[in-house]
Amino acid sequence: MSLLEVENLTTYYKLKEGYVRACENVNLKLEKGEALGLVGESASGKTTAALSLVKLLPDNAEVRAGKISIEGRDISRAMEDELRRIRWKEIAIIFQGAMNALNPVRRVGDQIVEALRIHEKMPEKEACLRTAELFEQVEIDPDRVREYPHEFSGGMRQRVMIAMAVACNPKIVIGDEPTTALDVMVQAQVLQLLEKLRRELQMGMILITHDLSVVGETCDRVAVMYAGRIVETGPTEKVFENPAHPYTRALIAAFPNIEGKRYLAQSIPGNPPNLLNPPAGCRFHERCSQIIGPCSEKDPTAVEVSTGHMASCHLLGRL
Amino acid sequence: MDINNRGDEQLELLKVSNLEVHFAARQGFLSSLLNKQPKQVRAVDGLDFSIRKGEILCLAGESGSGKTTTGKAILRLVEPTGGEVCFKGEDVIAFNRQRLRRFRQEAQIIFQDPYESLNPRQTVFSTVAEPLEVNRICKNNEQIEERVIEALTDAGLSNPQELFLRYPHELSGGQRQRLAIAGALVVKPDFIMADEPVSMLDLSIRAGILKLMVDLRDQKGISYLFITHDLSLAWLVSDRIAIMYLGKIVELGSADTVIRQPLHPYTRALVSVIPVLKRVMPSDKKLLQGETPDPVNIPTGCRFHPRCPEAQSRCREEEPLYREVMPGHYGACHFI
Amino acid sequence: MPSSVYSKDNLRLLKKNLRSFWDIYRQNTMGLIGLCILCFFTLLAFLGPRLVDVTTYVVDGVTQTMHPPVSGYWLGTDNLGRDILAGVVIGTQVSLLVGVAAATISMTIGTVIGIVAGFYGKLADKLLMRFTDVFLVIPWLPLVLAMAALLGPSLGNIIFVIGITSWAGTARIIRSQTLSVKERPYVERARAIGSSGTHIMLRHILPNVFPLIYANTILVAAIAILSETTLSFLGMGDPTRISWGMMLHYAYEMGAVISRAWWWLLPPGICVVLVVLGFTFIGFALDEVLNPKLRRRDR
Amino acid sequence: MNMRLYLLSKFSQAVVTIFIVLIINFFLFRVMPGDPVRVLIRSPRISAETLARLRERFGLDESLLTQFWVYLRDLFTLDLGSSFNYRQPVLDVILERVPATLLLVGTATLLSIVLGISLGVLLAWKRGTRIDVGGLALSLILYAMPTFWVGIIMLMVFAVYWNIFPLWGMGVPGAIYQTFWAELLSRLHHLFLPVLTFTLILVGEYALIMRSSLLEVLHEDYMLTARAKGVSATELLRRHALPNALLPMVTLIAINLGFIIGGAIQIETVFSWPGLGRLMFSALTDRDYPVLQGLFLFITICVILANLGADIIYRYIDPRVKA
Amino acid sequence: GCPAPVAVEDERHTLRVGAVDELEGLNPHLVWSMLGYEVMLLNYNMLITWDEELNPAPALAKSWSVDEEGTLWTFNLEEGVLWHDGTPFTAEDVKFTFEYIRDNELGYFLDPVAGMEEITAVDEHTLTIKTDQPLAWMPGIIVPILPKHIWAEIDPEYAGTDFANENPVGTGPFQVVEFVRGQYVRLEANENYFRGAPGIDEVIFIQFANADLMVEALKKGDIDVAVEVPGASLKALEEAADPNIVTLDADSPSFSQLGFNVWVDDAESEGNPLLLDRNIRVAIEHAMNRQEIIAVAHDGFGTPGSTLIPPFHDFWHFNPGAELRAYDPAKAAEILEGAGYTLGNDGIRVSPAGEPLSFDLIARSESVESQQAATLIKDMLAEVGIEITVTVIDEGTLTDRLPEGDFDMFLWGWFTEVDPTSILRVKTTAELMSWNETFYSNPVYDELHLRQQRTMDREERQQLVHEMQRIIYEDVPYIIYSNDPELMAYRTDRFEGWVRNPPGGPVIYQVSGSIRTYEELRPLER
Ligand SMILES: Nc1ncnc2c1ncn2[C@@H]1O[C@H](COP(=O)(O)OP(=O)(O)OP(=O)(O)O)[C@@H](O)[C@H]1O
Ligand SMILES: Nc1ncnc2c1ncn2[C@@H]1O[C@H](COP(=O)(O)OP(=O)(O)OP(=O)(O)O)[C@@H](O)[C@H]1O
Ligand SMILES: [Mg+2]
Ligand SMILES: [Mg+2]
Repeated sequence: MSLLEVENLTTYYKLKEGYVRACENVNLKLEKGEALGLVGESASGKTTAALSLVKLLPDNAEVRAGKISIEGRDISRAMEDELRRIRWKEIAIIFQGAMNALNPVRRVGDQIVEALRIHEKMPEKEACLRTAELFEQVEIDPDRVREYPHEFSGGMRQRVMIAMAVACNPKIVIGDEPTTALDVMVQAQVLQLLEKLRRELQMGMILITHDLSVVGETCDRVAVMYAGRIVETGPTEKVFENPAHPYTRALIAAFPNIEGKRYLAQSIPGNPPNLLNPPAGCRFHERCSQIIGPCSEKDPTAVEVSTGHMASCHLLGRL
Repeated sequence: MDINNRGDEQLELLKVSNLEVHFAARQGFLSSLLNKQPKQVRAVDGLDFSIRKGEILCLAGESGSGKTTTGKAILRLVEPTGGEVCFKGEDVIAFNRQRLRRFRQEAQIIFQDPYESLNPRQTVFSTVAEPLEVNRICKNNEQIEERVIEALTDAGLSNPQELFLRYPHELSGGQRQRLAIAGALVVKPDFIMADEPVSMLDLSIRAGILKLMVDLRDQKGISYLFITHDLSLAWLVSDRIAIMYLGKIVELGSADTVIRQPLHPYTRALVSVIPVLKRVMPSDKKLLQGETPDPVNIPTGCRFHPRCPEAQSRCREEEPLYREVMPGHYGACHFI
Repeated sequence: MPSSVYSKDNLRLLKKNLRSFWDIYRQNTMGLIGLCILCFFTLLAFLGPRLVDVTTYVVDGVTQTMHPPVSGYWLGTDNLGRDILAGVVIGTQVSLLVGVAAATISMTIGTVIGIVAGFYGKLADKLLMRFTDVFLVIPWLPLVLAMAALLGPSLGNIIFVIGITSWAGTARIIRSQTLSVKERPYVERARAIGSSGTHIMLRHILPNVFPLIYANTILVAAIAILSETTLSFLGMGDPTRISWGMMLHYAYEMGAVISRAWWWLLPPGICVVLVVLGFTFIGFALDEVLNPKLRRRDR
Repeated sequence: MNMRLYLLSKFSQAVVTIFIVLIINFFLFRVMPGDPVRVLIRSPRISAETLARLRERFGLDESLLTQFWVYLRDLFTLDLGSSFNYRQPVLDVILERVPATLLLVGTATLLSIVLGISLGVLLAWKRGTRIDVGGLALSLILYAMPTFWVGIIMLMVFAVYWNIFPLWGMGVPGAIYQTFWAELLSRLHHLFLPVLTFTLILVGEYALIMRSSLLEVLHEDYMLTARAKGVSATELLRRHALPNALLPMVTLIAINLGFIIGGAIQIETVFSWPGLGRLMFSALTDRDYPVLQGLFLFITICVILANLGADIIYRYIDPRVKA
Repeated sequence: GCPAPVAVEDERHTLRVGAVDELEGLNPHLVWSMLGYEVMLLNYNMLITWDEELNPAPALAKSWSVDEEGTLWTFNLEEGVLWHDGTPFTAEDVKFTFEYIRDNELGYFLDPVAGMEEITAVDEHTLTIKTDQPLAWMPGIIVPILPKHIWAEIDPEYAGTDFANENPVGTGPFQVVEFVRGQYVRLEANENYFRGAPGIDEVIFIQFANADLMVEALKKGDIDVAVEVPGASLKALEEAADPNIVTLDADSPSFSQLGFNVWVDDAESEGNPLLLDRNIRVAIEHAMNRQEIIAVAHDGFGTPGSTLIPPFHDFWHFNPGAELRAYDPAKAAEILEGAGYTLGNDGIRVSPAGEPLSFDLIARSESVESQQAATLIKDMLAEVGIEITVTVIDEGTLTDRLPEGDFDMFLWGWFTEVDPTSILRVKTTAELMSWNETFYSNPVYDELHLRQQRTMDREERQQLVHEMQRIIYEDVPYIIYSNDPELMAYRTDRFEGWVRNPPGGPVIYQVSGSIRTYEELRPLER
């Protein structure tokens, strides 16, 4: 029984022009203590997938299908009340851009205390102590609990978010681009902190990013998303060393690797498809250099390339 | 494509010496009355470097280290408070209005965010044609059109006429950045300052833009000041890299040497955290504590000493000299 | 190859812009309602005098005075036996004229001050904004009343006074938008290619604050119409022109309230409410359509 | 910038604004038509000497600049001149009317703020529903109605047709009440219609602003964080959304004071409420310039001070503002 | 519906008077509104008052006599009169009052005392006044008598400008005890009033912002009498025929006129010089339908006017009879045609020099009636080819513009005093730039004016006064289009004893200061 299992998750956004197929047939699996990286270009549906897990979607979103279970318990039909209990206690989320993710007019400490009081039913005093403890854990001076978000730098704010996320010892932490917009150095610091906490607390973690290297350095397994679909999943090393999907291959090739040769790769021609009106068949086929007959007609099915390494490409079926 | 060190040693296009840009810290009228000495943001605090003809010099460093300010000061988009900028042997700071106008055609600029750097209410055509119109470069409309088409084609946009009447929001990210480049190319500049030109673009599109820039250098001999905080990118495209910390260059050298054999402890730390596509032992990362301090209160002595893992007492008191450590490789640290 | 982007394609561009604007605007119910209301009143202003016999708005000494609505006098008569329906129709022109003209004046002043202050900054900004602040805090109605009394009651003066006193809000909004547009890289780029300040203001800043100006002008027009009504009611209106405000003024002065002459009080008032509502709806809709991301934050 | 400096700078800004208002105030009324002395005396049968003497007495023979200087000097001793109409110090005339206006404006403002905010919150919370659409339409209609017109309609309906509220005034003139309760009842009875009208006029705008302010806040990322934390809906509103959404209201309410004064003029006129608004109106028709000038200044300074207050409160309640 | 909770009625009998004026203050030198004057009349007394025939009647002066030359007047004053503060009233007070006003040029009351050469308090209750010449209007010195012991302390300059006189001490039947600015003024009966304590306990004048509210208050019984009732409301009241309400269309010595700018000084006058041609003025009068103006603009209240002194003062009024320039547009056109003003293409006549007959007509923003009249006149004159542009300005501005000659025509009116002198003086050359707003100047008229003032014989004086009116009518600086009544209404269910003085006149706000109603009102026994 996996910690988290997602099957066929499909979420659309309703617009006047039609439906944005932001996330289709997404299958994910997360084991206890494992880190899963979800990579993809912008607008590939990463955030949508993550928010669908805890039903924090915008008003115009519709979850069309999908089964989500935590430790075997199906939560896809949970009501708002139950979801509220699940949120944070079982699945916590660290959002992109902590500046906006923290309430600007409330003290940072209070915002953590709030979570503790809701879920752990802790009395005020105890919650405060625990907050100070958490601050120490994320390497911030505990005296700063009474400050406001604007008094913190970007990296510090992200640490506060992390402290808040782990406050209730959740089983799963979802990090939605937690390090984007941070300096490399600070990014490295934050990632290291996350890594440390994950080990200490044995949490499952889903790390959403468009930066391949972040996944490479911190995740056990990776899922690559393209235009609302997962095109390839597998253990990080396997996928990076031996990418099976042409998109993944191109992506990895485009990554500047200082350990390799100074070489400017070819970029992928064209643009990601419009999700309001995605192409039939494989969503990548318009930009793919190796198309064959069925690519533009049929959706490819996932094929196991090696153990735990799956990819959805018609070419693979051929092999 | 392999990229080798480029640039004619003899032909120094741009030379910057001891450049300083200090801003008066934002202050109310009253507090400026009360505090005799207004606080200063020392955004750029004494830079020396030069760019050769046909060279890409990369300015790298953390956020707030003064990269953008340096670039703008060179183009006189902010007024330097000290130092010299020589362009083709002429003192840019001393340019009068007319000469400055001409200079503005010789030196161009490309920004980070292709969404923000294009006027959303200007069509593709008028975006590119604007520099020509402003400077009255062309005699007639036909000539303008010719030049516009040429620039758009050079920037890798095929079928430029079809794009003429589009607005930026009707273009994709890559197209947009190409449009911005076309807007710079149209006046046939010798020098382009590119401020993080690809950091907002997806990985899959980035390479194309970078390649375009390099190609233009090769074909037209355009020199670049390439600003980025991404060292792997810097390494990839540039001939030489300068690493900035708090308004000063701490190290400057050819791209390969700076990345492969960094001298300065700061550079070493930066290089150690460059992302690679594999798991790295945490111990291999030389993580620095904290973030770049505020340029209002620059530490005494070596400005890096509070975060330096190798700091000694000397660093606290004495500011290290910026000197040529090895041929073509400059650094500012007491211990290199 | 198009012979010139400068000539025939401009028309194409305009058409395209209008079409895409209309495509979005069409989706906005509120905006459509507003547009319908305004169209109705504009038509009424121009065609009304042909459809309704406005010559019945005279004192003939024969028509029954203060008569409730009857056939022929669909909205009844006032204390002098004038047909109220005819009055309402005639009043439409004046009210719309005041709204549009005053809003134009106000917009022009506000835009110029806002852009100049925002663009040049420093001392110019400080001075202009202090000045604007003064106009913003001076209680508006007393100022307008005083100025109207000073200039004397004529339609031109009323338009002038309303226009000259209602620009402060516009100036502030335009200024803050200018400040933000000014910092955009494309303005920096314009500077980098050697554009002059005037060029930047006209080519880059103005087009980008224009959506705000549109929406704001429309909202100011609504306020101007309300203001004219209020001024007229308070006796500062132009007694030689019939506007809805003047009708209400006479109604109030001539005891319509006590005489329960609801037919005299309601129609002009409802017209004012409708027109103001129409303008406001359009203003809000434009704001939504043209400035989708615009966040209105005070200070 | 620290608080004291902030206060000082805001205060100095307010002083500069007041000074500009003083200049406008002085010169606007100097160019008003009419010879003040003639208005003062109202009898044309007056010898040239007497006229000259009066001119001298009021300093009207001096240069404008000197007059301005004298005007400033007098202001410092709270001397706003003397009413042409009432032959009383202007300040006394004004202060006499303040309580009436304060009662009316205060009650209505308080009521409308409370109601407007509640309505705005309700609409934002129910956004997109029928309640929202209806409430929005209602608010916009209230916003679009001329103040005086609402007053007139109220009068016609409640005081004429139904005859359940008095037509005018703040009380029965010259009445001597036997008990406190009788007086209170009579006062409330008179207060009801004007306050109702005023509240209606103001509530629409407050509701609109509150609604959009709250909607904006509801879309902020930190609201998502709070929801992700499992905060319940009511807590979300109370502890996260409202504190942020109320911030712009503080400034708005202060800025709106100028508008409220305009409303007061109309409402006091329609309901014969003996306050500042009616004083201003009658001063205008009687061309009682000293009173007009004084009122103008008085009201403007009140508005400026209210804005200053709002700035300070804003600074106090919004931790982000760093001036 | 449920009635408004009225203040609990105590035992006092309070007369509530509704007014639309705002009471400007209590200083007699500074009052100018009707209400202010009325309050002053109740608080103070004059030497004389007027009886039903508008002849002088005793007030503070019991009797009076004059010497042969008509320049030395002797007044015998009432004895035992006390000021409100209990101090006895003496001749010294009268002497002081007259001298105080005369020497300090104080406001309205200057005219009657200006010609007094010597004032002597012969004893406590006898006063003689020596005038520089015989004055026909004597003894009508309508000046409130002030207590010396209070006013002597007051700097005259202050008295004439700022003095609020908050606690006015007089000898009148009532004394102001409470004054709430803009709302009401309350006067309490003077128990020691020398003509006997009034029958009511107090009078409250309530100020309404709007005449309709006042009428409504009268209907509801919140007030007992309403003055300056608008015509339409009075009509409505008449129709409602409430048995407890009496409406009065009372005679009043006022009229409305159209004034022309006839200033001959071309350099100074900013009026249209065409109006200097009497033909045009005459034609305009012929073109004006007075009946219709009264019917429409004045709601039918009033009678067509003609000469300067209204028929109210029938002794002094001059009736032009057959000479009256009646409504006759054909004749108007004929006159214009005859004077060379031919019709242009646009229907507007032009002078031989080519100037169009196009004039401004100023109406007053305070008076809707004047605006309506102006609109009517505009239409009427258009019929005969004269174009009128109506402008509306406030009375204050108009007051300023008139002495500057900056107008063509305007509409305004006069309220005439009992004695004809003051209204006649209005058209004298001496009043140019002052009351004489039309810049009419005629030496013959001026001479007549001096003569009539000195003519002590009433019949002889009447001839002179008639001749003056004839001259004015002949020269047409004014077109007096209506004689206006005073419209008021009062309730009869609380008080009785309403006196109309003169018989066709009003019950309060009586001509030149009779306060008989207040003195004689008695509460009705219920
Ligand atoms: N509320 C919404 N209404 C309509 N479309 C939406 C909405 N939110 C997101 N989308 C669309 O859904 C698609 C997926 O968006 P999503 O935010 O999940 O992408 P992402 O992978 O997280 O991108 P990024 O890396 O930029 O954060 C995009 O095309 C986006 O435009
Ligand atoms: N106009 C200005 N006034 C005052 N301070 C400024 C101004 N412009 C820049 N600074 C300050 O100067 C410092 C350097 O800014 P600069 O933009 O050059 O940094 P950067 O290296 O480009 O950073 P980033 O990577 O974030 O773009 C910063 O601390 C910034 O706050
Ligand atoms: Mg995302
Ligand atoms: Mg930068």
